[in-house]
Amino acid sequence: ATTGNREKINIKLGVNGAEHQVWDYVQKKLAEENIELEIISFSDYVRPNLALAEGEIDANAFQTIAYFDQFKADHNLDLVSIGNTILAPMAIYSEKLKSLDEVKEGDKVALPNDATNGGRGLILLQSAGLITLKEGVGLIPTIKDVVENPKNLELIELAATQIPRSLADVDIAIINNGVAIEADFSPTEDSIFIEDASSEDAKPYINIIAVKSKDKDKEALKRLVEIYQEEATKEVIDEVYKGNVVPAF
Amino acid sequence: MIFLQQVSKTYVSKNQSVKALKEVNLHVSQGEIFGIVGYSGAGKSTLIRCINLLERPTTGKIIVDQKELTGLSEKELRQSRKKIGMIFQHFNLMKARNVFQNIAYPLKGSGLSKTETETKVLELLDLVGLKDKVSAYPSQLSGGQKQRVAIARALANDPKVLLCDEATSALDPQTTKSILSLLKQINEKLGLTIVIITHEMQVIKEICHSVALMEDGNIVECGNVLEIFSYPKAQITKEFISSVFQQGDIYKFIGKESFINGIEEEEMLAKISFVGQRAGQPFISKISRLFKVDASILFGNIESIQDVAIGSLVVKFSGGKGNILKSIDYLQEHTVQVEVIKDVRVHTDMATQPHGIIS
Amino acid sequence: MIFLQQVSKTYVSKNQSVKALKEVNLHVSQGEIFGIVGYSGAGKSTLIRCINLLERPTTGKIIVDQKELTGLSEKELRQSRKKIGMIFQHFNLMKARNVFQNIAYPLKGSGLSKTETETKVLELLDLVGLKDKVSAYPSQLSGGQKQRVAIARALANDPKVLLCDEATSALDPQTTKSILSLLKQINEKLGLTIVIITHEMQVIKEICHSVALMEDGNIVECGNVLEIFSYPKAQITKEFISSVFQQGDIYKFIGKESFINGIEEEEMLAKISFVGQRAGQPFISKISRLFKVDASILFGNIESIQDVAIGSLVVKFSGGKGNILKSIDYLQEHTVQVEVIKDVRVHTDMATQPHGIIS
Amino acid sequence: MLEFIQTWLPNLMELYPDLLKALYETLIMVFMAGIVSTLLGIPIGIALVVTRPGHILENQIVYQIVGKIINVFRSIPFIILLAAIIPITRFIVGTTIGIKGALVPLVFGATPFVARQIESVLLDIDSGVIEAAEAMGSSPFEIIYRVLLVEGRAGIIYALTISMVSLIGFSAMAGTVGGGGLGDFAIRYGYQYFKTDIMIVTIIILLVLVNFVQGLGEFIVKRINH
Amino acid sequence: MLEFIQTWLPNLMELYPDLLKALYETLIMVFMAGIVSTLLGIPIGIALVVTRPGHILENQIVYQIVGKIINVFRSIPFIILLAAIIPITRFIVGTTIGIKGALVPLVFGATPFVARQIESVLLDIDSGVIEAAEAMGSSPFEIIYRVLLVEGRAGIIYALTISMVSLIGFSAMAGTVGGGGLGDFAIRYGYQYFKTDIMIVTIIILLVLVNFVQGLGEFIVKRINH
Ligand SMILES: Nc1ncnc2c1ncn2[C@@H]1O[C@H](COP(=O)(O)OP(=O)(O)OP(=O)(O)O)[C@@H](O)[C@H]1O
Ligand SMILES: Nc1ncnc2c1ncn2[C@@H]1O[C@H](COP(=O)(O)OP(=O)(O)OP(=O)(O)O)[C@@H](O)[C@H]1O
Ligand SMILES: [Mg+2]
Ligand SMILES: [Mg+2]
Repeated sequence: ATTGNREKINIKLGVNGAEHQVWDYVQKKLAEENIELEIISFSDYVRPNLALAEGEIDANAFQTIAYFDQFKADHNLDLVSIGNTILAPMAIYSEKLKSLDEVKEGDKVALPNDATNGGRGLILLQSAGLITLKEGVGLIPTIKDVVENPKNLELIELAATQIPRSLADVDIAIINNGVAIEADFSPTEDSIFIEDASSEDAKPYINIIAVKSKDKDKEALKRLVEIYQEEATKEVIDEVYKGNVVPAF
Repeated sequence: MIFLQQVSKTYVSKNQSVKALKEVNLHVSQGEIFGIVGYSGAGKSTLIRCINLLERPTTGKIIVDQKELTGLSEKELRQSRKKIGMIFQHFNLMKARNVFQNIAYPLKGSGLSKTETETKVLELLDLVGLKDKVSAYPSQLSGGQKQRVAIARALANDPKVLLCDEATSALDPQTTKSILSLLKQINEKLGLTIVIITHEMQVIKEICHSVALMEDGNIVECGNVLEIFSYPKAQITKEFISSVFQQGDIYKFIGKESFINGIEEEEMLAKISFVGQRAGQPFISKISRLFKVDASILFGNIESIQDVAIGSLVVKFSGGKGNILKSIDYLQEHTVQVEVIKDVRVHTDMATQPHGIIS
Repeated sequence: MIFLQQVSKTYVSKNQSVKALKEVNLHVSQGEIFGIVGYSGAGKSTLIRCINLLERPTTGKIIVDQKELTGLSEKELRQSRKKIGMIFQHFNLMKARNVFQNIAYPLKGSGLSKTETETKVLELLDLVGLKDKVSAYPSQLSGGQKQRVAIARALANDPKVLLCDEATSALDPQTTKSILSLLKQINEKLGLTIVIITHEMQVIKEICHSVALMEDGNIVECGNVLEIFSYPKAQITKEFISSVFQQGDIYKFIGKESFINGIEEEEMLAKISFVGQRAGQPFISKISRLFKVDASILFGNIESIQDVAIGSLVVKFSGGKGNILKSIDYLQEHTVQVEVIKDVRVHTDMATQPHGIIS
Repeated sequence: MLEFIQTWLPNLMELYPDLLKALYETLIMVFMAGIVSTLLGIPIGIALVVTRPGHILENQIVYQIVGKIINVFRSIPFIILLAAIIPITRFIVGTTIGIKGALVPLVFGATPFVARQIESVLLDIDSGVIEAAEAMGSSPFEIIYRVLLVEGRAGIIYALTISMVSLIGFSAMAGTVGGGGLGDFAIRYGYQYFKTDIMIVTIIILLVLVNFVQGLGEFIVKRINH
Repeated sequence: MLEFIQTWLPNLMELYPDLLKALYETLIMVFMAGIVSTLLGIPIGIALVVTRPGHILENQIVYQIVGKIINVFRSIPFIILLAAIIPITRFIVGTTIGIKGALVPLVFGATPFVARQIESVLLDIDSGVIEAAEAMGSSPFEIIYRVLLVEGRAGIIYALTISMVSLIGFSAMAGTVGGGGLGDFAIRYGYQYFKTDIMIVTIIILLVLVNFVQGLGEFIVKRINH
């Protein structure tokens, strides 16, 4: 679907940073089709959705399905996902322990303090068998939803990017994928426990590209998704993330 | 021009309250130079600050130029204040403005053009002798220089009333004199009414028409300068006047051993006082010839207070008991007051044998 | 006690530099009360501030109590300063401390106990007449009250040297007198050396032993007070002295129409001056009898400067040409100076016929 | 040189244009928000002084209300403020993202700060001088304009210097709404992406900026204080 | 009452204990960091004043160095500061997380602020008074202790008030390292979890706190200024 002399179109895409290199590639490809992709970086997880709903940006790509659904419900927003991007498995790291078996009574656990990563971290702890969450709590639980904590772990909420820095002060830490990579960890190699990318459980954590419902058929946005989901992009993703992030399309 | 009616002012602070003014009444006529004297802490600054309502009196009315200031709106009060110049005890110059700008401050809005303002300011600076400091800042001025800038500023707006709180206290006698004659000149030419607080009786003597004496928040005596200097009533008035005649010294002088011993048998020490024309009479010559007495002047002062001579002398009479008594009678007949200080003839002193008033 | 050697001070600021002191030399002896007078801006404050090195002189040496302050370490300088009290022209009281605390400030570290400090402070407050203001803050004091607190503070540490920059300029004559006698008393009892800047010649006259006259950054005359008052040399000295004798007024007085007209044919107006013992002589009586002249005293002043009489009188002589001339000769023979002001007999005036010195 | 950069600042070459952009964004934000918050903060600071008891426009009500409002804005964490004033932001600049969207919250954050600083400067002006102006019949407006602001000008410059430096700090949070700027750049690359070389370079640039502002302020103060 | 809370503040009942805990954390952080940064900031502020040209301990080198260091800390965004001083934090309090871990960065953030505020207060003290103390033979230390700090005390209290209010703002960022506190609570529940009632209640509590600090400061100043 390449038409050479189309009128120049401008798309504003809100991101949360980590995927810049991949998006730079997409931006280049789109430019060839006279679509100008303007990437706007946000440093939190709230504004990109609100800005999208308010029409300040045309699309965003920073969140998981789980977070997106919850957010839409909470705010009653008319947004839809028009395509998957990647899956970045979250993992548990430790400086002191070699495996989760060594977790002792009262150990300190660091987990991200933002809603989306924090909730995901709790579910990860549950799948590691360390805690139990309230029945039917959904995809974004909070510490309040922990009903069983047999080892009396001390759950410490820190800014996601702070966790690698404070790793020495805790026993185990949950670090989301992007942060771990930036902090020079290789999630697949350095972690002591990692989300299973292929399991059903991981589905809600696939990242998506979101737009306003009325825009979902816009040609330029469609092209955006199409280009992202090309094989060539996959290679870029593999190259950039060295296998620590899995393309989810 | 200025009326204060039953004005009182009480400062209230945590630990105590100070009655700085106690139901003061005062009247200053148009074109008058009115002096206020009194001990430190008597309430002089408070009084003068009440006149332009910088200090709101606790009770009482203040009328300046037919307007009751205590009843005016803020705006009217400001209008009235523009015609009341004030020189502060602590100068209150603006540190961020230089001499020129300080003096030009009140001229803004007076409708003068820039060159007119400049001329005016330079003229004023010339009057107070500070032309070379036109662009100096207050921090670069000596105490007296600051005071002169404050004087120039107060005069800038051609006020009708000038309030001076110790306007010359930091100035040397020459500068004081030139400032005073400047004030007097403006007073005479333009009918400027001046209220002046001072502790220098010299200043009162030289330019004031009337004077009020304050003590402890009250005006204890008030009236024409000449009258008050000639016939003071209140104790404090006498003290202040004696300061200008330096008669406090008389008693110190007399108290000296050497001095007492200087008075011999058949001699007498007396203070003779006279006001006005009497000074022109050669009374010492007269009694010297008439009664063959010798009169040596030991100490004293004859001054002109606003062009009328007034004075007192401490004189040692010798020449025989009878002659001295006759001389004294002669003097008293000619309206010269005689007060005997020490009379060796009869071994009494002033306290037991008063002649005339004690001044 | 205090030596200033070739001390000069230049203030440099952006737009200009001011030579406030020009190679000044000064010596104040132990136990002396030394006065400094001069016009506003002459450099008096700068000079006194150089003595305790508050102002570092641009060049020159300063020696106080055998120590060259300009060569001391910071610490030694502080030690020396503790024995140099200072009273500032602008008081410089600490606003956050009340009267008691201000005076007690220098006593800290002097080894006094709390009750001793208290006794001392109350004693000082009593001396300056402010016992009732012990817990008032500077903002609640009148100008003169602030100055008295500053005086008490300067005396608190029993200094050896006291530097006073216009210490009594805001005080009424009575308070001034009591402060001066307090200073004199301490000076006599404890040998305190005092340097005092003032513009009141009265103050010099009353307590100073020596005096320096400053003009434009120079000391133009300096010496014993009595000598300088009797035989002033520099023009500025004469002006300052005349201020205390109020002789500036003489010429104003004489200038009046009424006055000139009062002088008739065969009369003469003259100023007669005398120093010391001469005052005790009944010279007017003498000439009145000897030469049959009448002498009316129109104006004048006879004072005691540190217990020596000194004075001058304006006298109108009448009684015939020859007699008057003989009288004058007689007076001059008896070391009384005579200066003819107006001589109606021969229609000349002072300027063309000077007798004696012009003072 | 190039070698040095490649060895010690491996990411700098690549991110160099972004760094320049961030510098530009910071300058714009600080400059614009600085001007606006100065223009708003000075009058508010003046109001806080002249309406207090015993001052030239004593007015207990205004004094209390202005003081309270200032406190409200100073006590709300910046990020919450940012969210809370979104409607105001959109109303004023038409958007809530980018530099424009960052400006409004920056102004809201900096103005109360400027106001309190100005207040504390003006409170120190000698009451005698104000009295002298009153005695000369100056109106409250004149006293503000020709006495307070003139006598306090050195202090005001100094206060504004402190405020501008704080504003540079505030602007770091502008990244939240996509305003960018050096602070956000440092946080992003230095804190979030662990690119220490970028962080250090950015901080050095920030330092130069802060020292420039501070130096400029002190220079002006020195010029004013003869 | 209960009904009112259930209707209008649906989340309050549930989060009530957490709110109390957050309040407690804020109080602890502000109190502790406040004390330490005051104790550090005052001497630094004094140093900035007394070493400047013409002052009692004139020392160009110290003045420049202290000034520059202060500027360094003031220009670094707080969150970067937090990361940059991790080794120092760990060295001083043994951990980088929790209230303890938040205290060190808070102190590093607030101290330069306090110092500049103190500086601007002390610069305003009448030079005549300092001169009087010098003339009385006071040592520089005595002048600092018995003149600057005494004459400036009203201004110092006021500056500390401003600083403490700013510190309350700073403490909102303590959440990053798990320090908690009201600011973090408001951000978390109000901003991230959209529990508006909690956000409003938290902000009100912050407001009360700020107004209390400000009021206390003004009360003390009034007591001091007779
Ligand atoms: N800091 C300064 N900067 C510039 N010039 C100054 C400074 N201080 C004083 N001067 C100037 O130096 C000269 C001498 O000042 P000084 O204060 O010593 O005078 P003074 O004799 O004490 O006068 P006064 O009797 O008026 O107090 C004056 O012309 C004054 O303007
Ligand atoms: N703000 C104030 N608060 C409390 N008391 C005050 C205040 N201002 C003045 N006083 C007191 O009121 C009295 C009168 O003060 P005022 O300043 O009028 O005296 P003054 O006659 O001008 O004295 P001076 O000649 O010393 O200047 C003094 O006892 C003083 O302590
Ligand atoms: Mg007074
Ligand atoms: Mg002087």
